[in-house]
Amino acid sequence: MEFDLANVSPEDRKEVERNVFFGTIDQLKGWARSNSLWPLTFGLACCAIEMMAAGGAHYDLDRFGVLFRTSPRQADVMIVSGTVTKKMGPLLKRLYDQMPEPKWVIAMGSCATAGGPYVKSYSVIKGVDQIVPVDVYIPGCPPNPAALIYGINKLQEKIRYEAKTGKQVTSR
Amino acid sequence: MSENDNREPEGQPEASSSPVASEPTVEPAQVESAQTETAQQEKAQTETAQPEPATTDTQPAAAVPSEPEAPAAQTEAPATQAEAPAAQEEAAAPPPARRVETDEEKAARRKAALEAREAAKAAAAQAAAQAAQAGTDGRAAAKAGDGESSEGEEAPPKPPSPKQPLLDKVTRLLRELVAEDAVEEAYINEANDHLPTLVVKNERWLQAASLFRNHTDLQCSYLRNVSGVDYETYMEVVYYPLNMDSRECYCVKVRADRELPSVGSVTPIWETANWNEREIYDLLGIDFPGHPDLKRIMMPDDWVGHPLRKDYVPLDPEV
Amino acid sequence: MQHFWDKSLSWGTAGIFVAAAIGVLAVVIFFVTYAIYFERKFIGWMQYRKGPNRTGPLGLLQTVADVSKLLLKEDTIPKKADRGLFILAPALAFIPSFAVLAFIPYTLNLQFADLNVGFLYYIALSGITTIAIVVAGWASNNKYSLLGGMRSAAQMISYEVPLVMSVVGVVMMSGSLNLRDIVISQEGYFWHWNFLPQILGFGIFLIAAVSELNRTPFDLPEAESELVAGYHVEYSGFRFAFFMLTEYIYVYAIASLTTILFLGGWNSPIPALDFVPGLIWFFLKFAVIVFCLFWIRATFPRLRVDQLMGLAWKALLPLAILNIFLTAIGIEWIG
Amino acid sequence: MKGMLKGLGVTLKTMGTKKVTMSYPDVPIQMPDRFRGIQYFEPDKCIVCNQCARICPTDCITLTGKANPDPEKKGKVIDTFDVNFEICILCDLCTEVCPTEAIVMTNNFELAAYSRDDLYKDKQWLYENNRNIREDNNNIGSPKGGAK
Amino acid sequence: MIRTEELLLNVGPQHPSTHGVFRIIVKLDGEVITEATPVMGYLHRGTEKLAENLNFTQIIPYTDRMDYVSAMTNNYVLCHAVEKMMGLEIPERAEFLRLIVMEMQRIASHLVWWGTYLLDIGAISPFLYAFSDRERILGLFNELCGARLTYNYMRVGGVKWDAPEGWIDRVKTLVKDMYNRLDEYHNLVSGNEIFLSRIKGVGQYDAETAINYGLSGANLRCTGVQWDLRKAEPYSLYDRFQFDVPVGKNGDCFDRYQIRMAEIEQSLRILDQALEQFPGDGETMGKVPRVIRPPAGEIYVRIESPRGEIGCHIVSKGKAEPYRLKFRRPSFVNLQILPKLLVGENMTNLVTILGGIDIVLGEVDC
Repeated sequence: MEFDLANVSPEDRKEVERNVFFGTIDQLKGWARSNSLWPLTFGLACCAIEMMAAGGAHYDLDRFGVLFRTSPRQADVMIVSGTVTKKMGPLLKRLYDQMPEPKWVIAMGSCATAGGPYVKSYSVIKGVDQIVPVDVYIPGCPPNPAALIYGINKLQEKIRYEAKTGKQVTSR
Repeated sequence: MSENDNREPEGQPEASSSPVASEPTVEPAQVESAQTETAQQEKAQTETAQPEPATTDTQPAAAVPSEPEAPAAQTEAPATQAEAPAAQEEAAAPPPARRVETDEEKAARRKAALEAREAAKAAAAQAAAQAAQAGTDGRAAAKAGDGESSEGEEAPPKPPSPKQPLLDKVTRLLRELVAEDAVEEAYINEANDHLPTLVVKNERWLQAASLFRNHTDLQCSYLRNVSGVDYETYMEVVYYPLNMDSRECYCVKVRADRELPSVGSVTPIWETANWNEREIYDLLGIDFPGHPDLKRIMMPDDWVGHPLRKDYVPLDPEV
Repeated sequence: MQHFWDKSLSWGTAGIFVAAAIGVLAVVIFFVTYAIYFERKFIGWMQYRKGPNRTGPLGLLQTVADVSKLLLKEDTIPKKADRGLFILAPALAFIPSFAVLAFIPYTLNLQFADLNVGFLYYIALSGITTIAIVVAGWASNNKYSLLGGMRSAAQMISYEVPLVMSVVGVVMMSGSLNLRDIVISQEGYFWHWNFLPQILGFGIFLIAAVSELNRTPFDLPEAESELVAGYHVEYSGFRFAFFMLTEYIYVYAIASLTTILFLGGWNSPIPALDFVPGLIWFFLKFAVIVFCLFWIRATFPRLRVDQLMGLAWKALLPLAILNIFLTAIGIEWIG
Repeated sequence: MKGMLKGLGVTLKTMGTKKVTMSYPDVPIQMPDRFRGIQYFEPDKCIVCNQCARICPTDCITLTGKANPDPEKKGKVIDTFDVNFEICILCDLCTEVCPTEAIVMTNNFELAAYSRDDLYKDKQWLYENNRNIREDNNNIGSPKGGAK
Repeated sequence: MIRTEELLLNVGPQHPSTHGVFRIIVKLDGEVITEATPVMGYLHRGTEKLAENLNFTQIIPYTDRMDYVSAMTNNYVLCHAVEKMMGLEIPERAEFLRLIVMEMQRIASHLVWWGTYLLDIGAISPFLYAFSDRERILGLFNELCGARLTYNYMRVGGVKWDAPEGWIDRVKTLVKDMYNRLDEYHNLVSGNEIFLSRIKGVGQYDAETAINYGLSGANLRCTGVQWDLRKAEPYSLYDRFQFDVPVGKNGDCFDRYQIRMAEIEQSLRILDQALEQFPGDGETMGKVPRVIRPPAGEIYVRIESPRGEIGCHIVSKGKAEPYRLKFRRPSFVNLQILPKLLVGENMTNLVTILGGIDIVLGEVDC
């Protein structure tokens, strides 16, 4: 996330200078949003157990302000934790649509990322990014809670960075 | 299919992996050659396997009785039957011919161990045990080959299995109380704790099921498992009823036509069968007339095809 | 504050009232912020974990971040919802909850409005929130929220009866509905306070109060495991924040009421501690009540709907009536 | 009533006990040696035997060999070696079958990425992933090279 | 005239207390359920089809993902089936390790159930308590085989890893601590009157119904049927150890709760004995042919998983891949009784009953 001021094009620089005030507000936004990521309780398969374990006493997602909400209307981030089957796909999409903006998606585990062990199965969607846009991919089968926490931190970083610069983070 | 072939372990892993695994400093050239050989062999296999799946299926099953260590079997009918597929096998895959032998040797040793164990368990004479083993294998081979064959039933001597009386009893009951032709086959599945196994005629199955459930000598009130198997020439539904008091378990198979398979539903007899039958209907397409609510359970309602069938081709390979 | 009420309304007094109201609002919002924070902390500690500790020093800014995020969130109104009522409901829930705070006497002199019918005022206003919850459940046009709203209405109406009845004993002992007078009648140390002679009433009041607050073990209207999120299932962003705010303001109100009615308000418990100002005592007692609410939440499972109703009508109400009789007999015999 | 009070006692007691929460992002977690994070690959050891690719249940390993640049020696050396970590299920079978321990597990699990492409690990990446390598890769009981 | 309208409520697939992606459509009259139709298959991943193209070693990781709360028993049932077909001898040390991890897994699985069940009923702390203790067990598994949930630990013929240095002692300490923890659990909720009133007499059925529906595990034993495959048809080394099979008599949620809690205690008892008798030395992998190729034939083996009878039906044609692999999944069979139990119950009891059956969706849908 290196950001070199010298390389910024003049238009961008003008934009940056004009937006000093709004820039700080955006940063505040980024701070608030990144520190209060409420995921939707959306357990699909094995990864859901690790997600629960991450909420457990040893890893305690509550430390990061991550509070599981059961209603999609009050959630900010959807942690797709497990295999998404073709039967589940439309429902997942609907849940995503029910979430209010701004919203993010974490694909937890290899099933959600690309189909994982079930990549050759007839009934599994090969990657949840075919249905909803995904912000962070966490590999592992299932990723251990620490890896999930790392992924959440990575998402927080992304939110802050995007709020600060107004740019999309796509890769590293 | 090509992807799967990549790790098709049939025959070749011994060739490529055994020297590598035991001594890591093996010369790579050897490995390479083994690999190319592997590839050829695989190709040959798939070529033969594709058009005639039935023949390839009989190969391993039939290969077992043709071993030198099963003398009792050789005199019997299965041996003659086995010779043909064995020849086929050799014709189908010429390169691994040598290796097939080693494999057979291994299988033989394995089988010897198995037999020894079982013999000890049954406390029966070694020869008798072997005969029994051969008998079972013969039937398995016959079953794998074609369901109609009855030669396995008469040819070998009765195995002295501890569960044999049980099998006789249930066969007798079925023949007496249901119909003379209700039992198509009856044998003991030695490997599976001498499980009495019966093949019941499809039309008689509902009567037989209520007999299993209600007859005072059977009283199988608990249905352990229902599975469906696609044997490519026919469909089979396998039931495992259990009597919880005497702990007697049976395996009952019902065969159905492959094209329009249909087996009477036992849901009114055992509630357990309800979802199991729906699952089999969903995944294998076997119809269960008499089922209260036969619809898809696993796949979406608008799904086309029955995924667990051997000839299932997914409509949409990728989403 | 009291003498401002006696004056005629002028711009000056009106300004003072507005300023005071803003002050109360600030206090209340501060309380809610840190009630939520401490709730998460305490419950965390009771479960071998640490609770929020990364947003701001010791996680103190956690709720600030949560609230700001909720305010910045997209405001969704479901297409099938009854738009007018959907928007009205959070406001309808919040306004009475804030209004009930006006009459609470913190110390002998610190009180915003000295109402003669103080307790009845609370009951009357808090009833409006019940309507708001039903409205929210109805307007969302969601079956879960409707169930939540109906449960909530049934529950709050049922529990208001024992709540009021349990306080009758206190009112009889002090001879007034005015909250300040009730505290004054408990003048003295902890053996003078109402919770000892009115132990039955105190118990009933606590149970009914927890139920009025929709908190565990009576959190059926928003029972997560059954009704997803209950009446506010369709609410997002700041409208949801309003419901949360309402809920915690009622915690504030109920904790204050308990302190006043049964725990002697600003009085110190033993003579040796008289030097501590009354306001501190008030807030200590208040904090203990709030802590107990958290503690109960961390421990208890939830009741079932039919058991809940049974408890209200078959157990609490008869006991409350019994309490009134006992109080009457006590007053008659002992004086 | 007694049961409820007992329960309240338990929670109150717990409030005073030591908390088990780890402060993970601040203090790194030390995983046990056998932990499966992501593979480390050493090209020099690889003899291009293809066993890892064959045993992989999801076919996430692809590799190609080329002729040994040193004309003295026979055989092949590894040319490309890719692990599609998207679908790797960390079953550990590849490291188990590898006859030369060219592919070994490491304990690194912090692998979350913003894009799926980042999860496609090539030879270079896997070679540089040389921290926390599993020390005891050999499973004592299994027969040498067998049963795989 | 008052006309009540039936409310059609769709619970799930994303619902906090369906334990995954299970959906149940209920018809409500007020808050009373008049009809319930379960819909599943949202997690159907086609494991059985995939297995037909994989060899047996490769299938083991897939069994982990079926019943992901008790992966060890799933590993075992597959390995056990193949071993039985091939007539393999398992070294004693390997068998002991298997038994120890299976019993630990049973405890871990019951802890997950206990935590989530209480969460369904509205108490939040038990969930955290259970998970913090489960974390210790998972930590030990992590040391043993390098994964926390999907172990891929057992192999046909033995186990992959021998116990590391000091591991057995750490399990011993764990077992000792677990007895105390269990007491604390009972103090926390088992006596709570609210909890008892929620589960006593709820979801009741008798032994005959249970058998007719093919229930197994605690769901069957709560009706008083003494049927635990560890005792009834001993496998592994279970016939060497002393333990009881807890049974109930009323067949309600309370009995199921009691039985599962008692089973944790019995598992600890088995662990106590197994750790005591653990052989100091020995192989962890038996003599296994290079390629695992069971002889042609078929087999059905069953063991007692934490959820009930898990069975594995293999049809082999003598190849390295199974011709047909079918698992009898206890959750799937146990769940069948749900629609029957729900009719006439209060909406709130839906979660009590569903939770009491103890299902894992990965296993239901396979």
